[in-house]
Amino acid sequence: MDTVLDIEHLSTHFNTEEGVVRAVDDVSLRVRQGEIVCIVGESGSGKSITAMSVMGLVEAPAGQVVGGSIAFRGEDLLKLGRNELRTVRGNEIAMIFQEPMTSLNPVLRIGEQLMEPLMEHRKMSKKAARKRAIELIGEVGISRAEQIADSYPHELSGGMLQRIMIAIAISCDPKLLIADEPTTALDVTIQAQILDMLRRFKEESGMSILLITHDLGVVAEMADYVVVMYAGKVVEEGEVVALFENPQHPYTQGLLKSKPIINQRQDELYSIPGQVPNPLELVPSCYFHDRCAHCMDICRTTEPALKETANRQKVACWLYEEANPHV
Amino acid sequence: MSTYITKRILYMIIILFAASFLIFCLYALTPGDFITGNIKLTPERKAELREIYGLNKPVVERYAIWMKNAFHGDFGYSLSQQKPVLTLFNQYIWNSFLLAIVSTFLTWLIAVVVGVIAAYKQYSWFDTIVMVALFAAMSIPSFFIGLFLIKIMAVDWKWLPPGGMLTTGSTATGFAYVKEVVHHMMLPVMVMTLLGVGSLTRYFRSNMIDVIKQDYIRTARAKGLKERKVLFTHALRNALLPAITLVGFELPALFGGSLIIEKIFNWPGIGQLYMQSFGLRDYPLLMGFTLFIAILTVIGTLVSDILYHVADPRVRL
Amino acid sequence: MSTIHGEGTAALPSPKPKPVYTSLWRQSFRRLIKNKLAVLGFVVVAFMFAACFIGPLFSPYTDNKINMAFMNKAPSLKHWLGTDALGRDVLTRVLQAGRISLTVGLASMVLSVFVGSLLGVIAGYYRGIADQIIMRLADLLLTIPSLPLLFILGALLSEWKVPTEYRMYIVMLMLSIVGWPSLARMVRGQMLSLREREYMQATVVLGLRDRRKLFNHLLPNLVPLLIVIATLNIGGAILYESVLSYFGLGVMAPTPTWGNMIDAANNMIDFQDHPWLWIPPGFSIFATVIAINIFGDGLRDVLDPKQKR
Amino acid sequence: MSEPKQPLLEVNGLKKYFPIKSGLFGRTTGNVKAVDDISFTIRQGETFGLVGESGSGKSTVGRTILRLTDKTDGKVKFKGVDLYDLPPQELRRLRPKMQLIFQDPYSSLNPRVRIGDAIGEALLDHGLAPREEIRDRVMEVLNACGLSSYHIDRFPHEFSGGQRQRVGIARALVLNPDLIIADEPVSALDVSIQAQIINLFRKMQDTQGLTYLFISHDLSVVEHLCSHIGVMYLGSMMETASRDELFRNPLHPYTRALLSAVPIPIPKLKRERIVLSGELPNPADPPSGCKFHTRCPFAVARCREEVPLFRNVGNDHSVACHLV
Repeated sequence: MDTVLDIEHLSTHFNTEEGVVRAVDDVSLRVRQGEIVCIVGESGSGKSITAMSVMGLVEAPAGQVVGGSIAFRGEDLLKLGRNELRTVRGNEIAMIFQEPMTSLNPVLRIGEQLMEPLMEHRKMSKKAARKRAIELIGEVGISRAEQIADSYPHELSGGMLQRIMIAIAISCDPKLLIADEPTTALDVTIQAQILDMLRRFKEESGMSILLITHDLGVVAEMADYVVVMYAGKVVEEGEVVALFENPQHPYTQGLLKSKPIINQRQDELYSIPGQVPNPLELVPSCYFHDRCAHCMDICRTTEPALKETANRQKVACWLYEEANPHV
Repeated sequence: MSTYITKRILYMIIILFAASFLIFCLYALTPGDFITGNIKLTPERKAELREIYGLNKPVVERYAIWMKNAFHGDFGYSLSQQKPVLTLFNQYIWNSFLLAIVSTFLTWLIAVVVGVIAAYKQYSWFDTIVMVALFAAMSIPSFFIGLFLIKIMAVDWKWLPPGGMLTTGSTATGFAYVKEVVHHMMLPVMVMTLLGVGSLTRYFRSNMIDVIKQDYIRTARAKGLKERKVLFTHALRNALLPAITLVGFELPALFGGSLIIEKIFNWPGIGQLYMQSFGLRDYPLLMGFTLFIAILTVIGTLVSDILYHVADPRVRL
Repeated sequence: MSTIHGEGTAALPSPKPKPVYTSLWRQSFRRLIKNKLAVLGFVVVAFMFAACFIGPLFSPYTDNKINMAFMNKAPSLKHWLGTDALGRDVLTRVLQAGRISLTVGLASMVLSVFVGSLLGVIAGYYRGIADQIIMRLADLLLTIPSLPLLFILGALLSEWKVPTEYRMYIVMLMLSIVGWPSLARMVRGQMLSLREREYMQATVVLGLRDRRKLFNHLLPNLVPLLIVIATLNIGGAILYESVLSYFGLGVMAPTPTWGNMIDAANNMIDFQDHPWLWIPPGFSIFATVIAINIFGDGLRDVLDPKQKR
Repeated sequence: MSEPKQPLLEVNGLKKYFPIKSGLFGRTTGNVKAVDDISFTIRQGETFGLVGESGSGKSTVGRTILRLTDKTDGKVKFKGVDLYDLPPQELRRLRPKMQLIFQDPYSSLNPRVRIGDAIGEALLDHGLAPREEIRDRVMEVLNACGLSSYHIDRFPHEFSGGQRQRVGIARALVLNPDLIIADEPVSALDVSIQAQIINLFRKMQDTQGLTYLFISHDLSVVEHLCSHIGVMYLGSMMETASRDELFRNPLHPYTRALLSAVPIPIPKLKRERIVLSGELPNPADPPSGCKFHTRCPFAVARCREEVPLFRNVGNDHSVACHLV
């Protein structure tokens, strides 16, 4: 399989009043063609900022990509000029967001918003763009497409708006779709529809999807490959079945155990103690050490590197470090 | 929609009645009137005139008469000018309107352009300078800046005429007339624009800053649209929308502000007429003017409401 | 892998306890002093107050004495801002006038904020008939244009021959009559929005007493807005006072205010040839009000970020 | 099975309609029937889970029970007393016995009140503890909720979301309530924090014998925590049963669809799925007959015309569906 997106050592920092937040800290990941890669993590893990960095949408001047490379089909996006990047955005890489209700412009009609990327990237005429826009509305499973094209966002439900967002995203046949928590704001029954649709489009067009979510259920349903992030770092990655069956990092293990599962009742849930560290107070260490049941001395002082442990499964944890005398 | 408007209009009428009564009482309360103040009249003549103008009747009765006449389009008779108030209004108001229209146009133009740029470059030095300049514009007493500019630009440098609408004794017609009026308008328009531009620009700037942070702007950028398009199609429309309501509020404010500006620049408008009549205690005129602004205020509020609902698709019918 | 059993939550290894518990007030203050422009504004306001209230004490020309030998002198080393037609030192007069102008601005702010917030709180908290009456009254007053209203009130003062030394107090009153309605409206709006906050619903569920709801929960959240409004209101009041006094309807000579000093400009000769008589008071107004506005805006940024306008 | 316990909360035919103002804001043209004739009973010590998607009216049920908004019709009995019959002062005195835990731990704490005061003030106002003991009581409850005594003088903004939710729970628990209504208490929290809070709910029930009305959209959380479950759709109750019964034998097509739509964190799991078509209908204009018929894969003509009765089908299992 070809690599579509190859992120190497990406670091994105934010300057805040209290100090520098290393939101994304030396993150590498790869998305191959036709593959769904999920980034899982809790709030503050840096998963969304990673996606924003790929799109070049990190809010300057506070946020800044400070290092690494983002190769999209062999070309480093970080080296592109503003205009060149713009021709990639919405064209070869498209993105959908968490809040469909606020992600569409309230004063423009649905049709206009769908036509924009077609006219921008495909140089379509207004008429052709409108025709294609109406087709697209049909393709994402909305009936009465003409009528919907002429309506405003507030007239549609959240689920419909997310379909429209998907229609906008796939309008230029992107090679990569980045979906940032696309179903978090939606009800479960609508979530199921949207996930089905994303999978179908992937199958039909062969595009790759980088799916960002906090929901392990969604990951299990969608992903081919999973990247687990914690406090701006990748702590574990691997193919979905292997990772769910044999999680190696204590954080991944805890996360999987702490989620209640339907029809698998437990008396008490496992829970990871404590909370995510303050991003301003991080010192070189395993950032998970103060919540970890296996914390060793070395974990408090030295950062573990991401090492391959099994076929395509990598983990950043001192427990698996062969050189580590404590194991 | 129609029930709402009916309700609003009804409330508006009640408020107007109350306001008119209050206005009437205020002026009626003031001891001394045009006749008392006129030293040329004998006491007998004064009493006679009072009788004629109904000034010796009780306040409520005089109010009733005033209102009754007002409904017939008769807002009273100016004692000092010996003309019906309405005629005088018609004679002066268009001059005021000219100033108002031109300065409003300039104010909005400057406010939108500067507000958008400042918002886009938030926290830059340009933005900081603009902000301080806007505060300055909001902090000058209108009469003082008027006097100051007359002193500098008209008296010292002799660039512009110090006041009036035409040069004294001018008989210019046609294009020459227009030119002369424009020349005389410059200073008052400058001052009126300066006074209005501060709050309006700040309003646009903060609207625009809010809008730029919205999710749909991020979407527009993610679509790969040109930055110009993101700003002017996606952001500006949303930022301008709430400003539409201001149109209604601008109306009364403009004529209200004309009192000082027209007085300072000796501009033959309705505000100057008011100030003149004020010295002479010409109550029918004063009441007429005050009521006129009150009516504009009420109508302006209503218009704002309606405009807002017409313009925003989210609340449109 | 072993599992620690799920109880791990009880004793949270919380981050080290911070030394001070920072209230929002302290936080706001820290952010305010980082805003250089706002600090500058505050310094200028403080300077104006200090100059006007303390300055004249150090002036050799305090006593309003008429000195015919020094009539209408241009600014010099001896008289920094020159002298007026009666030979009085203009700088000293500007500072003395500032006392009155600042006092009037401050006092009428206090009055209108007191009346406006009291009525606004009553209307917004108790709703019902009180709300109706207060807001209708506010609507009514807002319908009547404020300048003509102030003018006619000013004229009343003259007709009733109110002694000049009392006029200052009545001007304060007049300005608060014009000022309170919009204030009450703002406060009421804020109260209505605060009432709907979830933490206010929590006070209902907890069954707290009305007094506690109002004084411990609502008012502390209203005060920031009030501080901002009050600050900006002083500037507005100073401007209005100057207009009134300039037109001879506010505080009148011999009590000097910045507004009635600019009255000198109504005299053609003084206007053209003795600009030091009327330009300094104008600039004093300008400097004070702009400083207040900038400081008030800085306050708004830290105290009430949502109410930008 | 032990003998049936005392009912603590009885909700009978509860209705809450919100008027729709026409177009702009003129007259009332219709009603959003947020809660439309809901009945259920919660017995002492039970945890009743109220499940539904957005717009189902589940949160409104909780708020109407607590009289945070007025009901349109129906009865709410707490310990046999109809709450809507109580005069304000008596209601206020009863309030400590029924507490609410909010969804959003950020907006439910007053930013200008120290958490010690936020927790202790109700004790003071109801005279439940002498003034000098209040601080101790607050520290005690803070510790019980997994916070530390030294947190007592801090302000809400100094806490993380999970910690704030603990404060919210402590604020309710300090009053020794009989009933706690929890409105989506964990849905704003991260997974690892969710588990902590769910365990805390459990622990408190065990130690204090609490009764919960647990409102949530997350079936897996509800299954974990609740002994009885009610499923709502568009303001109506579709199905109620004990947890075991409901998960073993879901009868209503909506319940079944809901269950099958929850993503399960087991990759490549093959399971039968009922995918619902379409969107939630406009609650201001709900479908005729069975409200679910527009999305129901099994709907027949009768469902369009006739409102199904909510009836007990045995085993304390009630359902509103013609096909059962």
